[in-house]
Amino acid sequence: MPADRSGELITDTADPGIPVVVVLGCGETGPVGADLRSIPEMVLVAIEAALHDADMAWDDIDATVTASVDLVDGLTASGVAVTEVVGAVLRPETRIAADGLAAAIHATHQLSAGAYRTVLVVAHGKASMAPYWDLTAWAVDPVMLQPLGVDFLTIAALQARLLAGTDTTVMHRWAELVADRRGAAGGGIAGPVTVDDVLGSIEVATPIRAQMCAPLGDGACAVVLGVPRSGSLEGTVLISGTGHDLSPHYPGDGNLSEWAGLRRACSRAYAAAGIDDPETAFVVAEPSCLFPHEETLFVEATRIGRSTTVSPDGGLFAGTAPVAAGLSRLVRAVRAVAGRPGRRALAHGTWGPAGQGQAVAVVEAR
Amino acid sequence: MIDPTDEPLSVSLDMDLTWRYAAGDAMTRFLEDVGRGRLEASRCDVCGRRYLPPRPFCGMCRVRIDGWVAVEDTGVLEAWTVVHLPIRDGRTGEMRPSPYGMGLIHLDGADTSLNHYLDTAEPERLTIGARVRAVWRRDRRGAMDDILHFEVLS
Amino acid sequence: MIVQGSIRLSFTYAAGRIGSRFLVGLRDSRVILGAHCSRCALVVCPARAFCPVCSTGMDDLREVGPGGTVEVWSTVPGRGTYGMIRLDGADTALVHRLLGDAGLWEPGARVVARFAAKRIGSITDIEGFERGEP
Amino acid sequence: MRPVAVIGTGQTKHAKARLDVSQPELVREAASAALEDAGIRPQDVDAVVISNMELFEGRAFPELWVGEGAFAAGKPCLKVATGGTSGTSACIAGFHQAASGAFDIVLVVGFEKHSEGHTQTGMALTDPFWDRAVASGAVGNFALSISQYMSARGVTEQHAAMVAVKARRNAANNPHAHLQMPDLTVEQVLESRMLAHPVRLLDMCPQSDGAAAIVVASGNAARRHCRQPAWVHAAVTRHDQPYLGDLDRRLVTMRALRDAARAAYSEAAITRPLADIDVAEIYEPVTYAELAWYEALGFCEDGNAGRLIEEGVTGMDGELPVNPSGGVLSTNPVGASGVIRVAEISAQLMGRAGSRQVPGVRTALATGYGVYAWSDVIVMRTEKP
Repeated sequence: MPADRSGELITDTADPGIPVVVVLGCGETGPVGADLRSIPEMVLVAIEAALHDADMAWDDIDATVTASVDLVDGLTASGVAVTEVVGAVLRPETRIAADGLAAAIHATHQLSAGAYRTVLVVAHGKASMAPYWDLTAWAVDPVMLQPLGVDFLTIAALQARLLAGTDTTVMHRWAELVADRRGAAGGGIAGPVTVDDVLGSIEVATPIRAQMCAPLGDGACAVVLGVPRSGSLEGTVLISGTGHDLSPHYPGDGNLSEWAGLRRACSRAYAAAGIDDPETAFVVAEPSCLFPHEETLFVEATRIGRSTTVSPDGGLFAGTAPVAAGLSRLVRAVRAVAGRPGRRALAHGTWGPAGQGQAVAVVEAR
Repeated sequence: MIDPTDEPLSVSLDMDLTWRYAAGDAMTRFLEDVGRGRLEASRCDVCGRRYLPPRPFCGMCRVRIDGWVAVEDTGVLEAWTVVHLPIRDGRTGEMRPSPYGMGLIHLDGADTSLNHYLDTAEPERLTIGARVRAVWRRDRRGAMDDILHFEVLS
Repeated sequence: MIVQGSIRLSFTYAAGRIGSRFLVGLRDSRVILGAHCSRCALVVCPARAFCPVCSTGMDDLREVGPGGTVEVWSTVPGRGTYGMIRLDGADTALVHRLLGDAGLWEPGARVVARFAAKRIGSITDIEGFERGEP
Repeated sequence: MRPVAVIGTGQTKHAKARLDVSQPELVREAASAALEDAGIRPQDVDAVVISNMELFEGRAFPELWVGEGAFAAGKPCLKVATGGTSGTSACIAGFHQAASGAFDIVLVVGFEKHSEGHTQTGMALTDPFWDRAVASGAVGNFALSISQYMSARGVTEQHAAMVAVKARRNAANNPHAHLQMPDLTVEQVLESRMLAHPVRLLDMCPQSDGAAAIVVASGNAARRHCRQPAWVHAAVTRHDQPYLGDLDRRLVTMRALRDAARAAYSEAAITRPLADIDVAEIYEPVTYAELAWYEALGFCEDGNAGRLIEEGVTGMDGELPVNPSGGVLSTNPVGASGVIRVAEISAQLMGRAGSRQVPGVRTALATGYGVYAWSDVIVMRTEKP
């Protein structure tokens, strides 16, 4: 829908003076195993899809927030590669070096602040460029952890092991979860698997097996957010609450048994969205889980209930691109509630080892 | 409490990472042409700007670009310097010999300019506005350094 | 067209005021230090500058270990086994290598640090932890 | 944008190598100083924004390790990076977050520890199809643009040397500054080693280890915590086309900075920049850039920048003192440099700039500049907007 540029801002009844933020359009590429387009070419396709979805033109965009990570792109100041294709020449652009959902949250702050009326949020990642887990070694404490050879995968495995405890059936349940998720996606970018395939795949870090990991690929994602003026919110999807959080870094501090950061992020988002009972609040949740054990952590931290469908189209287990992951979850969450007034969905993004960085957004159809 | 030490320690770590960069349609076409000793710029149909490096999108008009236009390997020197600071070559990882000349060259037929090396055999001839020409490598492989450097025309 | 590009460079990270004291302890005295937060009454290991709970600066370092208890482990093929080890006297776990009998570690196993003969002031001055009591 | 203000600032001692502290400890020094200056406690901070050019230190997601130094554990924390404008971008992100209604107090911390890595990393990972084959690094790129600028505007090496002298002498009044050279002369600058014609060693900024922080507060919180907040009147970002050969991003043109300044002046009702602005902290990685910014920021007509420095207009006793701190030319921890600009003008507005205080500052300007054509322009005042 075109952004109406005249009239009064529609403000949130809970907090007068703060305009509501709506999702105006979404676009995605992939994810695919390897996208042979350049990063700017790939990003451009996602943006054009988002503008088309929003029925908006480039001139309707006031500002851009991009998410990219230099070491993932193998490029210094990686934002520079996309500045031109995100339409930021002689315009405001902010670059967040974290998951794309965090970029979207920053965009909602810009909009609530009254700085802009429409913001384009863009995230991209290409796991085909370099071995992703090797890169993550350069994101852990270089004094106490990195010399030992520790990366995000190692820490995720310790976390999985901790959660498994003495439960002898857990591996089977995790394998079932992965098979189900990939089945829901028609196999996704890595194809369908059976429980036996998962359990028979090679161990990459006990207890995590190769086929348990969400398959990493290439993709870009774009979302147009805005503050609507005048008229009715009917038919729109609002971002009614957001939260993000950074936990302490060192994995031995007792922070591996839960996603406490996500719990804090959710309490901020739920408060803003006026959600008292998360157990019944959402029709769909779209977590950014790379491993099956993370879904357990996600469900506990978000306190979602059985009435919430988790990852109806397979989630990241269908395939995912680094950095773009969380923004693509926002897209799925929006699509899950669009045209279903009163329904809410929860989008989630994470970065860092064992979920150290967390972001969450509540979307709500009107 | 254990005695504090004033000895500051540090930890050295070696980075050895490799990426595979997809050039994409526009840059691939351009570099393949360079390998054949030809230069082409992307041309925006709306504003007419002829862009080097080539790109998929005109940031001024915010439209896709798919036009191409031939560019000469001669042009005008817009800016020049002689760099005395040794620098690591981004592709080989080796230090590059210095001093060396660098220029911004407005190629005939383009609307942006090309940053490239300059022949510094006769440094007094490096002046803004000088006519220059590309000196091509014989063993070209489709990369920007298929042009060795630019030399000032007499 | 795909172009390959590499980076081969060395980086040197300062261990800092507290990290240096921890590393000097390993190197010179084969001692493992934790940091005590007076507000939280917590000893965290490895010693570091800020309390992970209350963010207060810490400079009260205390010897912990060298014995400890394995909380959890993971084997990475080709790289070895990593564990979280709660050292005696510490309230948090140290992430380090477990040596020997891969895949047989049970939570609660008692281990003790094995120090390298040649120590340079690095977390790897501890080669890892092996079964046993100090 | 709803009103926001800076209510406290903090900086480390900047130096060639801060071997005594780890990255988190360095960040903590600046963060603690800022909280103390603002008179608030760590638990009063609602969110944190971090600025750093992580590849210089060979890191990814640097906030994961250093976040605790910035009091970010258990709080919303994001990392912003846009080259030279990283710091000003992070400040603007902090302004937006504090104005959003979501947070009352946002701590912005920028840092760099050049001694731990390489600016060469930056070079090694430039555009793989173009610049890696034909690059000359930051100094070479500046030199190219400068040769054109000198030719077009009649600026001389002497003019540039005067900027170098002004910066390093000003820095002698700044206890945080990296290079303090109270006795530097124009002759010494002109005799310093040639790096890339016409840029000499003393024309260039140093590479520093350091951190800087500001405490940003929403309008109500600012009033509550601070008697004289530094209020934000305009915060404008403009980016430009990406390649060195793209014509309009050179010193001669600098259209992104010009456009940002135009928009910021319009928002802040500044019509005669030289008269309306009382102090400026501008991001000048090289002496010649300061001269070009005078023109782009409208301190003088194009072609008159040399006269401005000759006549001392931008000196400490001039009509518009530029960079009382000594600027980027004296201190350059890249991820912090933009935060330093905003911290310095905030301190000037709050009357807390010590021996580098300019008397009677009511309107102040800060800019950020990134080689890849990023420009930020920020206007702040003692008066609430």
